[in-house]
Amino acid sequence: MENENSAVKAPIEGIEKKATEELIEKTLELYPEKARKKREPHMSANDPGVEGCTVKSNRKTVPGVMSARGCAYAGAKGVVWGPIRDMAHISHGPVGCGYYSWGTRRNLVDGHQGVDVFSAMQFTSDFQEKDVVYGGDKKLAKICEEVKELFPLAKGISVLSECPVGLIGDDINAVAKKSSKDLDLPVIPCNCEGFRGVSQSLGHHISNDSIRDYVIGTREFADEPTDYDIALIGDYNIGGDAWASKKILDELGLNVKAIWTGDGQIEHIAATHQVKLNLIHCYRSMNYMAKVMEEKWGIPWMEFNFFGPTKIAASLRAIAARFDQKIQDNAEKIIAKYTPKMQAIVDEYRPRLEGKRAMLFVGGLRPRHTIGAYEDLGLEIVGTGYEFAHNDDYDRTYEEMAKGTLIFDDASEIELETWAKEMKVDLVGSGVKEKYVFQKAGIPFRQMHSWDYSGPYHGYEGFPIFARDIDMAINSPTWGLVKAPF
Amino acid sequence: MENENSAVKAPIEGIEKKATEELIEKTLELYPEKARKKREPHMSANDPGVEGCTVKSNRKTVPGVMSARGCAYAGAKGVVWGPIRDMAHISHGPVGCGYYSWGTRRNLVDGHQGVDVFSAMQFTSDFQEKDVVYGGDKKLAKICEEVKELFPLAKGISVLSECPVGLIGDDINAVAKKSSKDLDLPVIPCNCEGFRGVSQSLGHHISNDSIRDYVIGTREFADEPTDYDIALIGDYNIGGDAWASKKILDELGLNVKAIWTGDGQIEHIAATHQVKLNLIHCYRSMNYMAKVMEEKWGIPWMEFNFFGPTKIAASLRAIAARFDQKIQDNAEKIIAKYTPKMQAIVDEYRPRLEGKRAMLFVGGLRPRHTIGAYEDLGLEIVGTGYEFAHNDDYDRTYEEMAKGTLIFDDASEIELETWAKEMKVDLVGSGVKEKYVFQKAGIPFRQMHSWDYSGPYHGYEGFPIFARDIDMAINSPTWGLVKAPF
Amino acid sequence: MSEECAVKKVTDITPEEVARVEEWINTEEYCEKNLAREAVVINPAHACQPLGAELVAHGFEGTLPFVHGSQGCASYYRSALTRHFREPAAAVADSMTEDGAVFGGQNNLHEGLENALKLYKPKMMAIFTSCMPEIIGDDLNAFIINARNAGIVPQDYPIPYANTPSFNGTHINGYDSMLKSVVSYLATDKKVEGKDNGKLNLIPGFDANTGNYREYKRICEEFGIPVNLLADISETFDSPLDGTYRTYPGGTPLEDAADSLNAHATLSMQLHATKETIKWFKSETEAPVEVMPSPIGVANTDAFLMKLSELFGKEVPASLKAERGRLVDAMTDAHQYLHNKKFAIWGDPDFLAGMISFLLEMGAKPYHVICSRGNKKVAKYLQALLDESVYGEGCKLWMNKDLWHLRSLVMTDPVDGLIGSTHGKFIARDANIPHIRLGFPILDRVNLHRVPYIGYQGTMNILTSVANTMLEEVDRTSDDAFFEMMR
Amino acid sequence: MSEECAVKKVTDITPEEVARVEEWINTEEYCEKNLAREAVVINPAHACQPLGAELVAHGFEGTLPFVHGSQGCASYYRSALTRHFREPAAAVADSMTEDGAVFGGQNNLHEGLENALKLYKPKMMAIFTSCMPEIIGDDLNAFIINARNAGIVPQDYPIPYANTPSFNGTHINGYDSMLKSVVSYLATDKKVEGKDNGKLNLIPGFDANTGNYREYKRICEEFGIPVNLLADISETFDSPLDGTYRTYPGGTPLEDAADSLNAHATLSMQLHATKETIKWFKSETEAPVEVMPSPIGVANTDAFLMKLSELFGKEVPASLKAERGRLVDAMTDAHQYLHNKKFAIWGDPDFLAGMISFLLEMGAKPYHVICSRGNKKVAKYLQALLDESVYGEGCKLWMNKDLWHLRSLVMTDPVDGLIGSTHGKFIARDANIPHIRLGFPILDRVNLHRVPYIGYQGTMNILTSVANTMLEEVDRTSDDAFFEMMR
Repeated sequence: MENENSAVKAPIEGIEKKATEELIEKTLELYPEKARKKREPHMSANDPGVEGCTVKSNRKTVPGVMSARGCAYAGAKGVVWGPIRDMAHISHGPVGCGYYSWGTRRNLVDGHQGVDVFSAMQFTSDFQEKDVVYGGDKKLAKICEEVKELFPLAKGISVLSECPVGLIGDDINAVAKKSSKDLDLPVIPCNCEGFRGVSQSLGHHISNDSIRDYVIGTREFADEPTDYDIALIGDYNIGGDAWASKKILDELGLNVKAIWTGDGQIEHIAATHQVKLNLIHCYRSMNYMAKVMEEKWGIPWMEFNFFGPTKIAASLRAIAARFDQKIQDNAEKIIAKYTPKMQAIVDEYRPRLEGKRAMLFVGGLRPRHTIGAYEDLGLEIVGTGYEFAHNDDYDRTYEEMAKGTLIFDDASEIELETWAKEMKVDLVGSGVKEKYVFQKAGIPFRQMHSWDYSGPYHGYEGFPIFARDIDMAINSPTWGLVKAPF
Repeated sequence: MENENSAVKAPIEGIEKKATEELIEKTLELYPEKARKKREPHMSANDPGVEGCTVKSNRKTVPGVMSARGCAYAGAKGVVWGPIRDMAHISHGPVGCGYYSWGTRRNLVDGHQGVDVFSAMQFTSDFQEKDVVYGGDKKLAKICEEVKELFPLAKGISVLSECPVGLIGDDINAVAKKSSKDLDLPVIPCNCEGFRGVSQSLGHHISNDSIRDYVIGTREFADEPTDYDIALIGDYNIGGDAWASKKILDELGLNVKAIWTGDGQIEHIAATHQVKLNLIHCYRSMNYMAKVMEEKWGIPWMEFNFFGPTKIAASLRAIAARFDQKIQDNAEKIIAKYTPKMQAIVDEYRPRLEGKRAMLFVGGLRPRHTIGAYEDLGLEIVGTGYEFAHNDDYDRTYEEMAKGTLIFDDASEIELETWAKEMKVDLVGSGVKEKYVFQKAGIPFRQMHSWDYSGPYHGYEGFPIFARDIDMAINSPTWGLVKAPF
Repeated sequence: MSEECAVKKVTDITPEEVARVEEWINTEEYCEKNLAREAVVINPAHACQPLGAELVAHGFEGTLPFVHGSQGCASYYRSALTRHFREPAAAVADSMTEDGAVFGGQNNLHEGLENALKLYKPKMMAIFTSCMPEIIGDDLNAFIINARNAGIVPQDYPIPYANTPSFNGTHINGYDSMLKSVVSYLATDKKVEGKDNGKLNLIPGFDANTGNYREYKRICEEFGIPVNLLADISETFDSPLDGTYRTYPGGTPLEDAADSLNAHATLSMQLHATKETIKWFKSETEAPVEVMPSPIGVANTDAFLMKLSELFGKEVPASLKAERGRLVDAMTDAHQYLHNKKFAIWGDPDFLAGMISFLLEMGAKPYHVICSRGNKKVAKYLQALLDESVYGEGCKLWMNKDLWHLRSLVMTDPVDGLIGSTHGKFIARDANIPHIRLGFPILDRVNLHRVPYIGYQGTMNILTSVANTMLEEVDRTSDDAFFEMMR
Repeated sequence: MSEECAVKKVTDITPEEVARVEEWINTEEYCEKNLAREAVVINPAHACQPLGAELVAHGFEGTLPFVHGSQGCASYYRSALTRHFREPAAAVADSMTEDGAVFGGQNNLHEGLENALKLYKPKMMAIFTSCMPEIIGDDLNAFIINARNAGIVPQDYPIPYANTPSFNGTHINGYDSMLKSVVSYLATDKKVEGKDNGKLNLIPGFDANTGNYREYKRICEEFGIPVNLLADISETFDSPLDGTYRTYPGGTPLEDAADSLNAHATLSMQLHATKETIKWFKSETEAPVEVMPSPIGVANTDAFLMKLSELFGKEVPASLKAERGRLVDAMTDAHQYLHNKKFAIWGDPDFLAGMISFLLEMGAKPYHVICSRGNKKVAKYLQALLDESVYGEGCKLWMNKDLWHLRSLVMTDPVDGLIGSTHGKFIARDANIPHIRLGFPILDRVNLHRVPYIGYQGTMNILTSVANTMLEEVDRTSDDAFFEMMR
């Protein structure tokens, strides 16, 4: 665990800025002129600290490419609302959006599905032609009634509108307001039609705004406030991540009063304005609300990183620094307790992984936050990129990457293929749509949205699992079978 | 439920003595001269009450035919000893005999395998060449020691000798005697080598003799004797039969002190000389010991039949007649209670089964004892035969069968095929070796040794299962698929 | 809202409340309430049209499925297919956004066509729509003509398209529309009067089992009938891993598709997923065009083989007769394990019809039949199948119901097994009923999409998994006393 | 005994004693004691020689297996085969009894031959022995010559025979002896100097999976190599149900077997079940005679195909290359479900070798390998396979151990899955470990003997069942919170 928060990244052998720039050139040649111009600003050879050498982001996807991106609805349903366990999330519109996003994000929850939690279920208004022609508002009101009757323990309903809703002029906000009153139940409208914005990112923002407008401040915690009350923001509990993170924060002596939104409870979220500090893991999807809470309630927020022992230790110290000596002592105790355990993991896997090259293309925080964990295992990240990032994400990324590495935005599949091949990577970490493309090419792959059905990867609990998975992917004996001897 | 114990059986339409005799002639023509002569006395067109019209039995099987018969070891291991749950039964000799008989008889037991019961396990001395050359006695002594050590709750050991043991001159009786003493544990030798006798029947007899010589009288029941103490003899608990039988006997007010040998306990068997009446279901395999107990301890015995409501009712009355008014009243109460339930079963299935013809070829008591159950369902038994019966079995069979039906002994597969085809039977009930022969010919079949992995068939609990199974076999829609439409 | 409400305290749901509702949702009372709902659909067993359209597009040689609409839609379809097949699903979208609502999607479509052509070099692009262009009324036909005239794509470059509104029908309708579009695009002007190319056009219908496609081909091969499978996804979604990624690893050769109006005959294996396509074929060719029930079970497979025999004047080959005999043998051997066992099944109408037929042949009961979307005609068709057999007695057909209905149904009127997609797994767990995964999607097991379930061999596979699941259940639920070596 | 003992009371075992022993038999202490036993064998994974001999006999056209010995033995072998295959096993015995011990079995044999010939009209009778004649030293050769001379059977009627003492080796030795006897009987004087019939003699070895036989034939067909399968039980034990019972539904044509010394090459697929047969072939023909590892797993199948390629000068066909690619694809997709998972496996040495190879290819651990019977050479061979891979580290080979040993082993040093015959089911239950049924015998599930496990396709089948069993276990053992739609 060398590079402990080193300001300047050590160079990676064989990675040169010039070569990477040439690779970019070569890649851009794949495109027709117009598209080339559009794509050109979205990829760059990294040169931390050098101004201008940056990557454009949050722009429209070039039509006709294989983009990994989703839509605003995906950001709202899959990321922000879906993980809130005690609400019925209505995919309002045709059946498909809810169907495809049903059970596919791995935001785990604790409870009994259909009783007190509902996030493994798919509620849809299943629009038919007549709903489009005559409007779906009445149906929506009826849906809310039915949900209230069939799921009496539901703590609320979110209405996530799909494309047709916004296009035909339905007013879900009015319906939500009325239903909310009639049913004495929070019914929260979220105008997250898929055509809005350029990616799922706008869905996060719209959802944050819905929380701001309809949720935050509507509850207070039953217990007396303490100085150690915090909220864990931007942890969606993929494969149990939030539980792993919470364990450490508990051990640190902090009270995690709400999680946004992994295994989330809407009333706890509604009372978050009472906490003393917001800890943000996924900055991208939740920075909006953190800022709102800072502005309106004066709650400070900070980012942290619970991937891999190096980053965990640094984050623990940084978090603890916001509190008193007791918490700071706890941080050191925790680090001292887990360091040998994590070292044992490193000792086991690093010899099998040292010098392996990985390329990442994911969403949210992962293209930068996971780097330390890979590096703890001896891997080198030669390229990283985001599906739906903004400038502030890239600003946080350059310094995490070595000079000359590739940084990119909203990559298309053909770009990723080219880079993985040319940069001779040993592992690609990206999404399910990309997985089998690389595996067919004989390149080990891990799904890094869903942790490839494994996890958690967060915290001390997650690192051994992460290490095992990376080793397993890269060193699976099946790779030795790819080439037939005949 | 018409023919309640009718003395003379109603004729079966289309079954004529003459035609059956012609069929027998035709069948015998399949054989070479010498074999024909051997087989001829083993089959007959039934004519109840007419002397001389009988079937020879308990003779050597004709060499070169496909016989269904097993050997003395099979009778000893599979029938008598195997079901005794709390002993380790050593298949003494080469590995095969124990291997093939392992778990294949369905004599269920209650308890924890390997702890207090052992009948689903296969203990073998796995003779090797050297054991044959130098003898296996020392190995046997060692085996007994090992069993005692590894299975401290075993109540005894049976040593079931396989062919080589008797041929090489080992003295298992001496070993057993010594081991028994050394280990303070009953070690019971059973010289049931497969070459002895003509079928499994001698294995029953030899095993009965072993019980006589080594077991009976060596224990007494812990409770005070009562007038209602009985033993259930010749019920091997196939598919839970003995438990179903015991339920009725309990309800009748009798104390079943021992079961021979289904779910059997060796110490209870050892104390059976204290009961007041022995009730025998399988006369063939256990009559020897019933007679011994009658002679030596004056215990009366009687046969009974718990297959199908007609026979159960008749048997209940006959058993009750051996006891006081209370038991007799109980018998009538039981019959009154179950008659409507059984009638409902008959009403359900009889319309689907009326007039269907069945042919049976099984062992023990079943070729005659099950007839009533089939008849309760409206089936007609056009032929029945035994694998390993004696004269006294046939004497008990003629009157159960209609005139002109076929009665046979130790049938070969080719005979059964001929008869099933010529007599146009709708069901054959026989063993696993026969099952698929008939099914290939498009003839429904039930395994009537193992109840085809179903059961129990005994008692009031068994009849609904039996009825369902017979209906299912005969009326399975798969029979409608046998002939391709092209 | 935040202004209106007094600030209440956070309340936790008590364990008692949870226990009460947990019990309640398993009651008859709840079942009734649940069946009475009219508006909300919960855990549906159907997807939307474009998914079926994309499946078709993947089934043609060198063809790039092209979603006219939001890129999010395309990502969803691709993910859904990729998760089921564990294979790449190469498709693009023209990434319409808000301004599309104002200006229409022509610019996106044109730019998308230009880029996709250069980047992925498809031989054909098959366009289908997601919601937005359907609502705003984009004129695809005009857009494509304009693209050709503008030189964005060559004049003769094949671009079939289909309107596949998600708010109308299900994935099987999208399948139908896209298939009709592709075939009519390629074949219409390739018809030669009087020509008979001797081939069979075989249309599997919406079928996400690559093994089924291979099985159709094998059966035709046994007959010696040259087959033109429309659309053939068997290589697309089951391609070798040999170190080289191929964007288009398989599909029906475009030339063969183009020749399909000259075929000797056309057979569709799904009545409800190919209506428009079949109507089109019937209007365009004098050669026989017929629809068969999906060949699941013996009788349905018999009918299929006899139809092949009749159409091509060929005897059913001995190899298939032997297969049939082996299947009947296996069914007979296993009938006692399925006899009168009750099953709940869900999925598309044609899948259900096949499964009903098979279960009834085994003497089992298709006890709850959940048809997620279907009209009265579908209902009548399925009900007639149930009515044909004594084992159909008491079985219930549930039209336009979903898996949350099914949960109530099996809780109050239980079955011995569930047969259907992965989406039933929560019901299986809650009801403690074994779940045989069959159909689409399968998201939590491997390779099952490779195991055919059509034809005699496929029916054997269903039998194996259903019967052994029942046997496993016997073992699992037996007391020690009844835990036995043999079954 | 009854005289010696004082009459004691019946005592019942107390629940406390049962609980104590129940716990004790799962301990390390017990495991040690258990492993130390020298004499008693408990729940062995091997049968006796005649079973293998009968399997061979069933594999030849019109051949009646003929047991010289007690009829009880024959009934046992027939039942064992019938239970596994759920098919008839037509065989006879000459029903020796006590007097055989005194006079020898010639009379029985002669009468048996006469009757069997008339009744069952076999084209060949293959005689093998059970214990009695082996102990008393019957001279089969002389008996058969006498039978011919006495006109009981025609002089040229084929009667190969094998001595198959049950107290020596296991079923695989009986297989070897009988196969050598049949082939040498039929082929010896049919050898034509310099003739090459262009065929491959392929010997599966003791293999009770009819699907494997069909798979061998299919693979050779793909290559275009005419194959002479010795001995082919695939039809015998998987024949159609069409309303007609046939005593001899299949088997290697006698003519083909007779021509086998003129073959282009001979391959055995089981090293340990065909030693004598291979030795004989090597002594009788100059054509290549080789033994391959059973083609379970990719590398073993590669080796098999390369050997075919080498021997017949033919390229590996594209269809098999594609199959290989699809298998590697499936293995890659599933590797994470098997990675480092521990398995216990039992069975014959060649089956174990194949399974070890496959598991190691998946990154799984063949953790307890129970080889019921085998010498030091076998042990060395299997150990070497384990030593080849990093995943073999810590895995243990248990030579000449039985399933009661295995029970102790998995109780004290557990595994994630059991792979083997039905006989392991009590261990699976006691240890609460999932059990994948593979091998012989399978007595409690249907059709599994029809599902091949050799070649690429067979390996795919193993993978499917092993991986999905692991996934099922994840679902079964997950808390609600971790019970997920996708896996």
